[in-house]
Amino acid sequence: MKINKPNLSVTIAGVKFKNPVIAASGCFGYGQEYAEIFDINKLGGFVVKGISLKPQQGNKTPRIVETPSGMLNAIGLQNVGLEVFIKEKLPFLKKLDTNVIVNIYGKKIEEYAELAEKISGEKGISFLEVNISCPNVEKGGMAFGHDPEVVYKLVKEVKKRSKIPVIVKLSPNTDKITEIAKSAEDAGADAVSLINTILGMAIDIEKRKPVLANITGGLSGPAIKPVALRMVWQVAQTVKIPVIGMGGITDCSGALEFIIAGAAAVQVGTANFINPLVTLEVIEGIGSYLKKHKLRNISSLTIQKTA
Amino acid sequence: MKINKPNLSVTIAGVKFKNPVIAASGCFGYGQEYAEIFDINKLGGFVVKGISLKPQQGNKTPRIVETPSGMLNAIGLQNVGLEVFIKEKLPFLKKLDTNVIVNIYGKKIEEYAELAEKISGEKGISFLEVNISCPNVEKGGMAFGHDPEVVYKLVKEVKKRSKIPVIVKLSPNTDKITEIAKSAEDAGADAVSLINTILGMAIDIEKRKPVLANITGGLSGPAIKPVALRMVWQVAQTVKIPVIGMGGITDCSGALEFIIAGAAAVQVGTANFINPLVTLEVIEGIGSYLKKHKLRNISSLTIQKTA
Amino acid sequence: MKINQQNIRIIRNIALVPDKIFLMELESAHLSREAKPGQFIEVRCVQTLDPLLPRPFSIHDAEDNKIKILYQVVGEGTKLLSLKRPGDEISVLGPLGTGFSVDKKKKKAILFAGGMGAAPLYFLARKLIEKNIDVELYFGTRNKENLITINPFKKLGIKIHIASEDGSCGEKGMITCLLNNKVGAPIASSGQSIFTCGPRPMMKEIARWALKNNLTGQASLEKEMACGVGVCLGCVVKIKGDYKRVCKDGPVFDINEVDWEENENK
Amino acid sequence: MKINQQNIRIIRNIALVPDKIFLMELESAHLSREAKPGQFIEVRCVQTLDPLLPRPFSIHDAEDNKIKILYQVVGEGTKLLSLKRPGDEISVLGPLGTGFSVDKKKKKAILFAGGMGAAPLYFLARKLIEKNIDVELYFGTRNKENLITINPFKKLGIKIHIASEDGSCGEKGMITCLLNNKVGAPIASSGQSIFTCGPRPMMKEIARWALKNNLTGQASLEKEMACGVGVCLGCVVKIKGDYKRVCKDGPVFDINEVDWEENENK
Ligand SMILES: Cc1cc2nc3c(=O)[nH]c(=O)nc-3n(C[C@H](O)[C@H](O)[C@H](O)COP(=O)(O)OP(=O)(O)OC[C@H]3O[C@@H](n4cnc5c(N)ncnc54)[C@H](O)[C@@H]3O)c2cc1C
Ligand SMILES: Cc1cc2nc3c(=O)[nH]c(=O)nc-3n(C[C@H](O)[C@H](O)[C@H](O)COP(=O)(O)OP(=O)(O)OC[C@H]3O[C@@H](n4cnc5c(N)ncnc54)[C@H](O)[C@@H]3O)c2cc1C
Ligand SMILES: Cc1cc2nc3c(=O)[nH]c(=O)nc-3n(C[C@H](O)[C@H](O)[C@H](O)COP(=O)(O)O)c2cc1C
Ligand SMILES: Cc1cc2nc3c(=O)[nH]c(=O)nc-3n(C[C@H](O)[C@H](O)[C@H](O)COP(=O)(O)O)c2cc1C
Ligand code: FES
Ligand code: FES
Repeated sequence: MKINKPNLSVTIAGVKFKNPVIAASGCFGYGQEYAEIFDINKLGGFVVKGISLKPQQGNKTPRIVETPSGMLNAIGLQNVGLEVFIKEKLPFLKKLDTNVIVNIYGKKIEEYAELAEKISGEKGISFLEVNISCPNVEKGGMAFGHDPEVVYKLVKEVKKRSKIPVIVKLSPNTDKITEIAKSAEDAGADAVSLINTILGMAIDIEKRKPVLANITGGLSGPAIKPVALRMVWQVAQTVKIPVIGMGGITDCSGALEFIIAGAAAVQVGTANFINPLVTLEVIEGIGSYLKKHKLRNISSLTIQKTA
Repeated sequence: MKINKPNLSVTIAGVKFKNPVIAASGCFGYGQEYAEIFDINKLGGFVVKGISLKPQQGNKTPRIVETPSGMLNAIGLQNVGLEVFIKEKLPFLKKLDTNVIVNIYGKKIEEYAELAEKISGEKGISFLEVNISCPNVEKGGMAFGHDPEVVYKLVKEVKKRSKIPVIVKLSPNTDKITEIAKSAEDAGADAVSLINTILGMAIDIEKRKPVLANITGGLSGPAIKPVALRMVWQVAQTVKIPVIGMGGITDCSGALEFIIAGAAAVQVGTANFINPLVTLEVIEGIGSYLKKHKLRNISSLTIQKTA
Repeated sequence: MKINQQNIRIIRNIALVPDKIFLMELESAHLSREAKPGQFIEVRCVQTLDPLLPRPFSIHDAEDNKIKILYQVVGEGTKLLSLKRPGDEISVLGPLGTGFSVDKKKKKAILFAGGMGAAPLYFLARKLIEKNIDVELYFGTRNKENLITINPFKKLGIKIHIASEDGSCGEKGMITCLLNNKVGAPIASSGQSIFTCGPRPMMKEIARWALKNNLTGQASLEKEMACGVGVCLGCVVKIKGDYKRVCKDGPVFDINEVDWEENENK
Repeated sequence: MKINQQNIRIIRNIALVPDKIFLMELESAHLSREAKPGQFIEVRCVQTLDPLLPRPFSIHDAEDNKIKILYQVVGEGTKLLSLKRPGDEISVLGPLGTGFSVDKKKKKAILFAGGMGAAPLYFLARKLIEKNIDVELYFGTRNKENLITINPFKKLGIKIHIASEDGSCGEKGMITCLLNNKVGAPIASSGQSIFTCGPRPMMKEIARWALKNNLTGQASLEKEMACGVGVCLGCVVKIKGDYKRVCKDGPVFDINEVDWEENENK
């Protein structure tokens, strides 16, 4: 079998991606900054920073701290809000030749639903990605992502109001990751993506208090890859909808681990901060790997579900 | 205030430790190997490899794999079993001038209770440490550590049969870490220790299958420190019994983070593999820190519970 | 593209103060061409994954296909950097950020450097002089150890005022004392531009003095960073009540617009 | 204490085959004094936390307050090691493990080295000769690239048989062919000891041949390691049906007691 140019494209919920490499939310702004550094149209897609109905100031600083092979962030979802997003950010996004995914979050189900309706009414957006790691004010601040029933209701509502396919982004801070994924699937999610950051903390031993103004933050980066991979594997064994894997990918081999574990596509977050060209390198690396192993396409990589 | 020699000793459940530094279970064998490298009597204590009623072969290999700033292990609790432990390992342990803590695990509550009774009947052991990360065969293989009620029953039973104080070692693979800790406290645990390893996975992209024969394994080492610290902090805010913190400590400053977060003592696991003298360096470092900051003892380090 | 990610070669890495202050010279036609005073680069100290994040350093000078950084060893990353040798390659992203803006109408510039603040200000001083602007340097330091960082300014032949906390060089006291005493006080006039880089308390004092004297000026801020390009929102400071990104909107901000109180605790 | 954790100085780190095979010489009176053939050291390739675990390397030689390791670049750790320069310090734990045991009554020793198997066997060969035991080396390699690793054996003046998979040096074929063909076949007799280190399939073949010829022998095994001292139980292999630790009970085991089938998949 001779394969000159392996086919890197994947199709998720009827939407075609040039390749399975997507830049993750919160790690790629609204695309403009990295567009100054490389041609972002080469990506399979990217997810914009989480958008809420109203603009948010975010948390006090310090907001970030480095940890061994990782980092903690407590940005607090600072964002320009729906209105400014549509007016100021969307025009740039519409002109791109890659999949733009809009990450949304709210504190109530109705907020998510309203966001879904309004954003999906705009042109130039391929997917909504629903961030369910946020505290649910109606449920006393417990994160949406911890309760399969709430997730079901939330996704049902979002799906009802959205005109475009919906990815549900799962939080790893639960021992029910497969149940949550199943709830999302049952409620009609077109895909799930995981993992969001893992709740962590760092202490400044000189000041003898937490480093982050917010006390705790979300751990991301290569440190979490083994945990992310395990969860992606578990979820891929459980649901039939496509799974988008992420958490600690810094190179092609990390991306391949997720794909082999069952991910239809991958997202790259923190690694952009270390090397803005990482996504391109991953795309190229996957191509070479397929070629070397004489594989025709991405999906032929996945190991059997029963393995 | 002049402090020449800061007091590093701590007392947990009436048992005095020379210093708050304990080598963690599974990372220090039965003490003999590291005794060939340094004077292990300098430690606050050490925890022996988990003991079960019957000897266990453990998992197939590969059992370990390195990950960014961490490692996965799936040893499968290979151990010599209770009888051989008492006959062959205990005589060495009895002669030591440091706290020996015996880590136990079973697949049923009764197994734990029997272990507790028999081991605590022997001389030379300061504590039992009950590993509740193990699959509970009576509950369909779900880990003991995921169910507050089961933990309550387990600890109650162990406490009833043990003649020495009991530490309950918590699994991080739960979203109810504080509830589990509270259950252990309510059932009479003398202390809790955390965290055990976080469930993770790695894939060999050339073979296209999981690296570990067991598919998944436990993540340990510096990568997990932020998560461990967050959980220790949460648990220290919740329970009144002493908390023994661990997860990714590789130096004095990491140990201090846990102590500041509320740990009465710390355990050091994976770091022994990188530097067998790490525990001594941590002990020394804590001494220098107290001196530099003119602090009299360990407990004065802890930040307020309400912080 | 103006911002580049490249592996570049270290030409020199000299200890100005052993184990403490280093001057590194790097080979890069791109950075040398594109860099503006006040901009910075992000440098990976290792190719492995710990320490993970790149470290930001001001561009100390840029000329002839080379750039320089002047840095102090404060932690693990800078320690690792200090061990690099000529010929080694390091991964560098830049030039980044919005640098100093120069108003050619103001014929005099006063530079206030504290500690390692000389790093970005030297490149600025050189460019100001090229534009025929008269430059004067106020330098504050804890002790005379840092004094070596102003040697290049001396070669520019500009007027230099020095204050040291321990009195080991120049006037004894904070640099801000020079603002009010006879020897050091700069003449406040609207024909002047003020530029400063240094510890936050120092810059805050200078801001207060500038405000009182109705002067405008620019301050270069520092903040812990991840991406360095404006996407992570990790490095924000309050500017006129809003969070702005030090890495993209700054690091140089209008000295009177920085909310100095808010950012006190870094 | 016999096992030491130390920072030791690199005396030399020479590429025998550029970017591939290196010989490193380290300064350590302790290791030089204590090391026995077949033992190994654990080396940290960085002082930072990634890669985290130390890497095991056989002691290739030990003499005059120095030890040598002979290593091949296969991944990140060995790559980092290959970049070290004379004067650099690295953190080393050792000597570790149970080495070869020498039966002085057996007056002839046959060494089978495959690939990098020469690493521990050279030190053994030297010690055997010191004990007036006659040494013969069988060396198998994929191509002639590795051939350089047997140069030190040549200097010992011993008899050497070579087989290469691509025929570029010695006989064409696996080293195990030499066991049966006229040119290479060692005369099986009870006066001989067998020692082997190399790829598992090769050692398995040798074990089969030894068993058939009623010979005893010792094999040095490899297995991924963490602690290197016997506490983590990560490096076990099946020996007579039980899991034994390569790092502590081995790396050298009785060739007939290793469960070669069980350990096939490393
Ligand atoms: C735009 C910008 C330009 C800079 N230019 C220079 C320069 O020209 N020369 C120079 O010596 N230093 C400069 N710095 C500071 C330099 O980036 C830090 O000293 C360096 O990142 C510390 O890395 P480390 O690993 O050695 O220390 P770490 O171990 O990471 O930290 C040691 C100490 O430094 C502090 N620190 C860490 N990162 C930063 C940071 N990004 N900003 C401020 N403090 C930090 C930490 O809070 C800690 O107290 C600049 C910082 C910024 C943001
Ligand atoms: C007791 C012992 C003695 C050894 N002596 C030598 C020697 O003298 N010279 C030499 O070149 N090599 C020796 N090795 C092998 C050497 O330890 C590995 O090649 C090295 O650890 C690889 O590290 P890396 O980071 O470069 O590769 P990695 O990126 O860690 O791995 C690259 C490849 O090497 C394999 N590998 C990793 N660690 C080990 C290991 N501990 N044992 C076997 N395979 C491994 C991996 O599975 C992978 O296929 C020895 C191994 C052991 C256990
Ligand atoms: C600075 C930062 C900001 C983030 N913001 C968001 C966000 O707004 N919405 C979201 O769903 N995830 C957010 N994430 C999570 C990432 O999208 C990703 O799930 C996580 O970082 C794990 O992937 P990584 O290890 O590749 O970074 C953020 C992560 C970081 C590091
Ligand atoms: C190889 C290995 C074996 C372990 N075995 C046990 C065990 O038998 N019982 C137990 O309670 N914990 C065991 N642990 C968990 C450690 O005691 C510790 O909780 C964990 O590794 C986190 O700490 P660390 O990051 O300092 O290693 C083991 C860990 C490792 C790495
Ligand atoms: S460092 Fe990421 S926005 Fe400034
Ligand atoms: S490497 Fe730990 S027991 Fe052998």
